[in-house]
This record gives sequence, structure tokens and C-alpha cells, in this order.
Amino acid sequence: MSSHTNDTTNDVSSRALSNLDLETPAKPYLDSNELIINMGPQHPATHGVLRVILKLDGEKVLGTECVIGYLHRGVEKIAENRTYAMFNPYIDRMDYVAAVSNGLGYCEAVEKLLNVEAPRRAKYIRVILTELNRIASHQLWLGTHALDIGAMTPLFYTFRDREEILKIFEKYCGARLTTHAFRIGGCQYETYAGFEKEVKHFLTYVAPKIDEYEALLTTNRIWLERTKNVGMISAADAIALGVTGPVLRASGVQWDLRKAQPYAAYSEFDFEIPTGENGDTYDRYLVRMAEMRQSLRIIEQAVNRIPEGPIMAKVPKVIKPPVGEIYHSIEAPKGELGYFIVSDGSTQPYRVRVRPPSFVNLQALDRMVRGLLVADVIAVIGTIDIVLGEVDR
Amino acid sequence: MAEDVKTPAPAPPPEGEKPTAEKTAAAAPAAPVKPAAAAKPEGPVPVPWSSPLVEKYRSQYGSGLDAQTYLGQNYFSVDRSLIPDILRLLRDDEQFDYCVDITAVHYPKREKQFDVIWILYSFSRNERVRVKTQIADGASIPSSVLIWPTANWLEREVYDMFGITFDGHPDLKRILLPDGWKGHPLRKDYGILQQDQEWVQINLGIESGQ
Amino acid sequence: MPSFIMSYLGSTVTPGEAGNQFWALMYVLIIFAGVSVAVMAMNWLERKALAHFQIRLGPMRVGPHGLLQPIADAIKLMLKEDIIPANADQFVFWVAPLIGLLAAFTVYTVIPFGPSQAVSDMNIGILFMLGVSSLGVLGIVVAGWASNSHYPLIGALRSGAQMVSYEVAMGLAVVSAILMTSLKTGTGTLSMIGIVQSQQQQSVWFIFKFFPLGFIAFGIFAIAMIAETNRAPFDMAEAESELTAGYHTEYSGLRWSLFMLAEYATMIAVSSIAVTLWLGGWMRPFPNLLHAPMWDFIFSLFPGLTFLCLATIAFIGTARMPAHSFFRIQRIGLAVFAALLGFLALLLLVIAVAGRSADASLAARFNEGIGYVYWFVLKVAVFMYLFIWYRATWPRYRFDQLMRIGWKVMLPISLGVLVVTAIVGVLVS
Amino acid sequence: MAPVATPWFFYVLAGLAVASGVAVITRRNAVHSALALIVTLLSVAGLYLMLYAPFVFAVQLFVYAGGIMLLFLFVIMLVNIERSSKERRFNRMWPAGLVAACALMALFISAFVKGRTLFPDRMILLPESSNTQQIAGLLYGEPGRIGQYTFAFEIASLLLLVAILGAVIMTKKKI
Repeated sequence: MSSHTNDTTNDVSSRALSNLDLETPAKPYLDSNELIINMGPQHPATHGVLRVILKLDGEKVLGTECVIGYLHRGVEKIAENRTYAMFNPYIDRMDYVAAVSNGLGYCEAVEKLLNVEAPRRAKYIRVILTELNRIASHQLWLGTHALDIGAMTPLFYTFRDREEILKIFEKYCGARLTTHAFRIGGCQYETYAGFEKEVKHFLTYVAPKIDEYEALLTTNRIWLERTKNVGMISAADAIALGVTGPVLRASGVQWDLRKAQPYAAYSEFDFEIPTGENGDTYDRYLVRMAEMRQSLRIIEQAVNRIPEGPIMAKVPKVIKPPVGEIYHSIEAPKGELGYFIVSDGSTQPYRVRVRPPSFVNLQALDRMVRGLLVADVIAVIGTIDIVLGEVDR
Repeated sequence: MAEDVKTPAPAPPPEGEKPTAEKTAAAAPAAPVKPAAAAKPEGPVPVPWSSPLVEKYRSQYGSGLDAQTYLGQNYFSVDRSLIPDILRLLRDDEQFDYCVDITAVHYPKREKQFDVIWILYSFSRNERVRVKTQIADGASIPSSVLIWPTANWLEREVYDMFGITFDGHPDLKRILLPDGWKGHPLRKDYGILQQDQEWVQINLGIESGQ
Repeated sequence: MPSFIMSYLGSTVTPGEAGNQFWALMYVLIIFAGVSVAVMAMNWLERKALAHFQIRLGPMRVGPHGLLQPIADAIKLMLKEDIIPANADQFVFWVAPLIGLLAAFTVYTVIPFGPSQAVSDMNIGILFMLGVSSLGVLGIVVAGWASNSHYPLIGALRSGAQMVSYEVAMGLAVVSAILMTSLKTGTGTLSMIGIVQSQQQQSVWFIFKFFPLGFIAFGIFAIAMIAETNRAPFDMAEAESELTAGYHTEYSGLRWSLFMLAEYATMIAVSSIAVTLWLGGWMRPFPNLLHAPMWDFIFSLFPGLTFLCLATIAFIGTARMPAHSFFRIQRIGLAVFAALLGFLALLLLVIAVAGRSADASLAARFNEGIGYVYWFVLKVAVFMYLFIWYRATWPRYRFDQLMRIGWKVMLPISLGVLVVTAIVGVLVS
Repeated sequence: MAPVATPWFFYVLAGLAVASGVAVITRRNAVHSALALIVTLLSVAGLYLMLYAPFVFAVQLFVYAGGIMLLFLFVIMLVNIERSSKERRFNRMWPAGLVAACALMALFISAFVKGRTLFPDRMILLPESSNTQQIAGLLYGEPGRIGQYTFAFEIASLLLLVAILGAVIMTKKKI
């Protein structure tokens, strides 16, 4: 490209590009210069403040480098200066579209450290809310992903239906997005009157809506062309790169923490783990659509069998776990969300390490987009389903 | 070094880091049930972890390695010198093919200030294991990027947050903080309000980011 | 003065052909104003229709149901700061939107709204249209280059390559329609008016001629024209999620609005080509079957009835407005608008009744002309709606897929249709 | 059709063509040169229209100004403008070029002055509406008669096809 067009960008990004092991062709055939493009941090399709430096040959991607950290708030540092209970709301601000899942993971980790167990009713409430949140997260993903690929309309459909979930959250705990729904030892709030009825109504409401999304996209030729065989990642690569969640399952690995190492009350429900075959963008789309349906199944069972009883275990007012360390992880909508908590016996955690699925999954971007086109980078960023609040923490 | 790890100490011996932690002796084998608060039936105690895997490794490495179970979670405490080998063995022979996380913990009062922790998972065994080692400030540790590619960003984050360098990492640089930043925020001596004022003033053109 | 006006109204050729410079100028002005208004209306319609596709309301605040929104937008864009990037090529940056706009508006000189309702009837009208509209891409390419930035440059390259590629298939589809014009008379024509007239002579819209052939050619044109105007699902050049805004990323204010104006004007222009070539141009439906004077009268009522319909809708909207003082001004505004529409409807109906007889009176000529323009505009409006519908429904193609479709699917099909049309044409005549 | 081609139109178009032609070779910025070249081509197209050759006008518009210049721009846009604008614009051969241009001009003038007899007094004015048919007749022949230039025309198109194929093979690393 004309250097008059790209000199400035070159200078800015040359350092950041240092690790791009780009195989430049031995002898350039015709004089084709590479173009270095800065996608983000202000870009409509990077889902926040992600900056991707692309090295292009024409429109073909030779290599990428993600520059992250624009949203870094030092969540782990904050944790060391808050009590266990005080840190709970901060957790919601990481993956803010799946705040309930985040809270579930943290509360269970601390409960494990305290060696207490939440009552069964609390576990059921947790499962219902978490699965609702999974649907909400997938709906948001679907809308934005479709928007990235150029289909505007699904975004509004999914947001319309996500609204119903947020209404349930709002009625349950007063907040829609950063819910802070659970407490260490169980749940703070009993379900409101009519909770079961509303959840059941939601189930019958949303099932046809999921069919509606699928009607718009699943057999749409343009959608197929844009997603099939795009951003492929093999199961071996996915495992080596630590990719989890729907991205891993779309590559054919039938692994879901809800089944593999059940937490909360998941061992009591009957559901399937949808998997894909090719590990391409389309399979990831199908897996997430199927997961939404499986979540509906889980919610239906949970809401029908929800037991009576207390919702809070006996937890001391001042939470002081014994000295020790624990790693606990759950299946968040985006993958394995782990908490590694080190306690020194005081009221504040000595160290909290969050294992964010988005952060690790994002690392696979480079592997997935090499050799594809610029437009595919957008599709792949969308399909990994990252939330920058969680990547940067 | 072997002695340190051999003692079945629960992971963090943060002597006097916080006032409340004063009582926690470094070599307290019994779980610190001191505060009356935690009304638990039994205090969880790290117990030795015995399994064929542990036996095998113990016979192979002897005193450099120690295996424990705490709250049902298994971990190895290994000597720094064994690090690349044992990780590679765990992946190649024991199918711990998924590196969940790499992180570190800072104990400023200790001689070897850092715990570096690998959390591993095996899909075929459906089993998790943690590998821990202790290193001193300024010391480096072999990178495991060649064992698990996912270690790339995880090690960069550890470097960014703790200043631990990984030998053989292809591109060890800061990941979350900007490149020119001074200090490693997750060290205990880094205050929660502390900032690299110079960086903020130069790059953001404001007096302070607070 | 009436005689001066009549001098042309009585004529059956375009002002350009008649050498009537006064009326040619009038036509140019009318078309320029009309297209500008149409673009504004299209802007409003797109936002409203798209919003309703997407279970939203769209603009509701500026005027009743956002009817004044385009005007507010226009004022805003004119008042906005006009930024030229420091590293841009000032002159080229300045001239680029004008190139696009000039090309988009020049095409209208040959668009036939009726047998004499055009600025001029060039005997190479369709070639002129394709040629001039191919100049429009220069504006886009040059704009992308002059911005001196990556995304605009990529957008410009994409749109340049895309427009050149689809022009080929588009041209071949057009040629197959032109071949059809030669069937009855022996000699074909490139004149836009001639093309419609030959459809009249053959008593068939070319979309139905040699049934699948005309339809396929029309389909190819209909697809190519979307690509040609850079609209979804072929809006690679300004692919929002990839290139932020493509070639006009660096543009703002008035210059940016000129690009938009050019884009929408081009959309209307290419739709006009499609209507002229395949959908019988200004002809009303079934002029050959339903040709009794009674039918003429019934069809001449359509414009008035359409406006009556619109007026009714507006009145219903007025009645359904919430009875709150907050809405009083909006309610009055909508009522006035409805009354205006109703007045127009009345006027049109009066003209239709008065011009019933087929003599050469002023009313009859007027009535005829209104009928032509009405049917032409109605057909074009259907295309405009399709443009919106596509945008609401489909994801965006990727650039290589777009090129593949252009060269490997559309081009062979259009070549094949051309050859088969020629063979069938020879066999038939 | 009443003639609208007044001398004024001719002078304006011709002047524009010459002026922008000069701009083409004097602009340092290649894109500016290309834009000037487009103006030249458009002016010449206008001259064609004045000669009652609308078909040639449309082809000039379509092929040269629309297609070829777009490809020119494509190439030029990717050239390093800053470097090329610092280069010397004329190489040492410019006196020869000037001499050649002057000779050509002299030839034109002499042909215009001396060779008046060579040309018919007045061009036969074809009706504008049949211009396209005339060209088609020359190229493809009237009904029942093979055209004068059919063969040459087809050969030319074959050559172009070969050129296209060659370009594809040259640029494409693997087909």
C-alpha cells in the first residue's frame, strides 16, 4: 500500500507486532506490500475496547496480535483489599452479560473454602437463574454476532427476548445486569411470589422465539457462506490453547463442567451436551443455539422440582475461611470460569485469581483467522464470544 | 529448598502479612481452626495425597516433590529445578492435556517470595491437579509455552502482574498494563491506589488517574 | 403565457428533442427537486420500515411519526463542522463527493417518466445511463484514496472492484433486453423511450418475454444493481462492522450527506433502468387487455385513490394520537399533512374526471402525464422498498464470495441468457 | 434535431481538453494527473457528441472514463506517492519528445492547410438516430452482407481475450 497512507500506523504498531511470526513469501511475487491495520480499540465490531493489529496481504490476514487491557480495573487487586462478602459485587462487573454465572462461581468457591454447602433450595434457585443468564448471554452473543456479519434484525429480536429474562432478574434481586444475586452460603432473597409461574411462562414464550432466530439464520445461504469453514479450530488445537465452552464443544469435544464435575445441583438434571463437528463458526452457532434449548430443559426441570426449605446455609457473619487454597470452576456461558482463592485465615482473601474464559479463548483468535479475510476476523471475534470486561478484568 | 516444601504446610505461609495472619505458623500441619468464627464440623486439613501417580513421581524425584490433598483437591509442591520436566511428564504421560491456568501468589516475607501455580486438567481422567513451586524475587522460571500454547498469555499476565520472568517465552511483555508501566500491581508491596504517575502524566496528559 | 406552456404540453416529444430549452430547464429543475425530495422521503421510509422490521418505532419525535426527521437531519448535516483530515489530499477530498453526486444526477436526463416526460430522449440513452453511472465509482474510489486512511482505502478498493465486476453482468443483462427490442421492428433501439415503446408494441413487459429468459435477465440485473449501489447484502464498501464506514469514514457534515444523496439517487436511477427495461416503464398494467376507455378511466383514478389512501392513513394516525396536550402540535401537524394529502387526492381525482375524454385538452394531457409518472414512480417505489427489505433480512456477503458470485455465477448466466435470447429471437422472427 | 453545437461549445471543450492534458503531464501527484486525464477524456467525449457520434461518446464514457481510468486509479493509488512526487518528472529524452510533438503538430497543420482537397467539403450528416446502426453496419454488416470489418473486429476481441488470460496467468500464483 502507499506508504503515504500507512507510515504513521506502522510506527505505532511495529513494536506490538514483534511476535508475529509471519512467514513472508521468500520472493515476493509482483511487488505486494503488506498492510498493517489497527482494528480497534474504537471499532464497531470488536465488542468493546479490543485492539487487534492485523497484518494483511490485500485482504488476507497474515497474522494478528491482540492488544488488550484497555478495561483493566485490577479486580484481583481489589479482591485482596475487600472482605469475601464485599468482593462479591465486583465479580459481576467482569462478565457483565453473565453476572449471575460469575457470582455462582465465586460463591461456590468461597463456600468450598469454608467447607459449607448451600441448601438444596438455594442450589435450585441458583441453577434457574444461572441458566436464565446463560440464555441471556447467548442471546446477546447471537444478536451482536449476527450484526457483525451484517444481519441487523436478529439483534433486536434477541434483545426483545432477553428483556424478559432481565425482568425476572430485576424482580428477583432488583438489578438487571450486575445482579449480585447470590451470597456466600446460599441466596439472600427468597423467590418472589409468582416466580415459578413467570419462569414457566418465559419457557413457553422463548422456545418459539429461538426457532424464530434459527429461521432467520440457520439455513440462510449468506449466513452459511459467511460462517461455514470460517475460523476452524481442531479439537487438539482447542485443547492445547485451553479453549473452553461452546468453542471447544463445537470442535467435537463433549466436555461441559456441568456434567464433568457437577456443581450446584446440576447432577440432578437431565440434559445433553451439544457438540459440533468441524469447529467452525457455523458449528459454534449451532452449539450455542442448542445450548439455549438445553438450558430451557434444565430450567423446566428445576422449576418443577424446586424443593422447599431454607435458602441460606449457616455461615458466620464475618467470613474467615481457614488457611488454605481452593480452585473452583463452573461452566460459564463462555467457558470454564475458575476462581483460585488463597486464604490466610483473615477476613480478606490473600489472593483471588480469576480464570476468565474470554481471556483464554481470545488467545485462539490468531490461530483461527490466519489465512482468512478481514471480514472473517469480525466473524471470528464475534463467534469466540468475548466480553472485554472479563478479558481485561 | 526441599525442606520448605516437604513440610506439609498449607499453601500460604504469609507470616504476618496481615495482622490476622500472624498466628499462622509456616509449618502448621493442623488446619488453622483458631478463629471461633468458622463453625465447621471439622477443620479441613491438607492430607498427603497417595495415588499411583504420586508414587511413581516420588520414586523418580524423591525429595524434590511433595503431593497433598486439600478439600479434595490435589496438588504437587515441586522444586523449582524440576519444573519443566514434571509439567512435560504430566502432559505427555498422564494426559494432563489442558492447562487451565497459570498464576502466582506473592509472599513478601518469605525468602522465596513467589508461589507459581499451574492448574492442570485431564480430559481423559476428568481430574484436576495443581503444581506449585516457589521462586525468589528476580529469579526466572522456564516457560511452558512449548508444552501448552495457552501458557503464552497466562505467563504474560503473571509477568505483568508479578514481574516473574519466564525463560524461553516467545514474547514476554506486558499484556494488561501498558508497555512502559513501572511496577507489578499484584505484588503485595504495590498499594491499591498506587499508579505509575509518570506514565499517566506523559501518556494521558492528566495529573493523576485517581 | 398559457400558450407558451401549452406549446410544449401539446407536444409528444421530449423537450430535448423538441429543442425547447425553457422546458428542458424546467424539467431539469423539477427532476432535481423531485429526486432530492424522493431521497429525503426514502430516508424517512427506510428508517421507519427498517425500524418496523426490527420491532422498533424508528423516528417518532421530529414531527408526527418522525415525518420531519429528514429535514432535521439535513439541517443538522449542513450545520455540522466540516472536517478535512490534516493528512488528506485537500483538493481531491473536496471534489470526490461532487463527482459521485454529478454522476448520480446526470443520469436523470434520460430517464423517461413518460413518452414525453423526460429531459431528453438520447438515442443511446441506456448506454449513456450505464456510462455515466460508471463514473460514480470514481467519486468513491477517489474519496477513499484522498482520506489517507486505511479503512477508507480498503472500502474504496472493494467498491471499485465490486462495481467494475458487476457492471459486466449488468451490461450483459441489459444487452439481452435490448435484443428483445429488435424483435418486431427488426431494428432495436438503445433509447430509453424506445425500449418502453417497443414493449408497448410487443404488448409484453420484457420480464415476461420468452418467459424464463427475460425473467432471468431481470433477476441478474436486480442483483447486480444492488451490488452496483453498494447496498446490503453487498455493502462491502461501507461494511459498518468491518470498515467502520468504508470510503466515507473520514467525511462529515455536508460532504457526507452528499455521498448519501448520491447513493440514494443512484438507487433510484438504477431502479428506473430496471423498470424501463423490464417492467414496462410508464405503462399501466394490462394496457393491451384492458384497453377500453372505461378501463383507462378506472386506471386514471389510481393516483387520486392512492393519495386518498395515504390521507386516510394519516387521518387515522391523527385520531389515534394520545389525547394529551403534549401531542397537540403533532396532532395538528399530522392533521394538516392529512388534509394536504386529501387535497392532492381530490385534485388528482378531479383531473382524472375532467380529462376523461381522449381529446387534446389541457386536462386530458395532464391526466395522461400524471398516469405515466404515477405508474413509473410506483414501480420504482417497489424497488426502493425491496432495497430496504433486503437490508433488514440478510447478512453481508464476504468480499471474495461477492466476487465469486459476480464472475462465476452471474457472468456465465447472463452470457448464456444473452446467447439463448439471440437464438430464440432469430427463430421467432 | 436542431443543432446545439455552437462554436463556443467546441472552444470550451477543446480548451478544457488541452488544459487538462497539460495538467496530466505537469502534476506531481499521480492521482491528480489521473483526474486531469479523466477531464480530458470527458472533454473529448463531448467533442464526439458534437460530431453527432453519440455511440462513440457513450463508449468513451463507459470504457475509458469509467473502466480504464478506474483501473488506472487502482494502480496509482497503491503507488508510493511521496516517493514518486520527489522524483524528476522528465528524463533526459524530453527534447526529443518536444521535437516529436512539434513535428506532429506541423504535420497536422500542413494537412489541414494543404490537404483541404483531400477531405470532402462537408461531412455527410448522418441522422443522429442512425449513428449506432451505422457503426453496427460497418462492423457486422447489413442484413445479407458480411461487414467490412467483421473479421478484424473479431480478431481484435480475440487478442483482448488472450491479453486477459495472460494477465490472469501472470498475476495468479496458482489457478
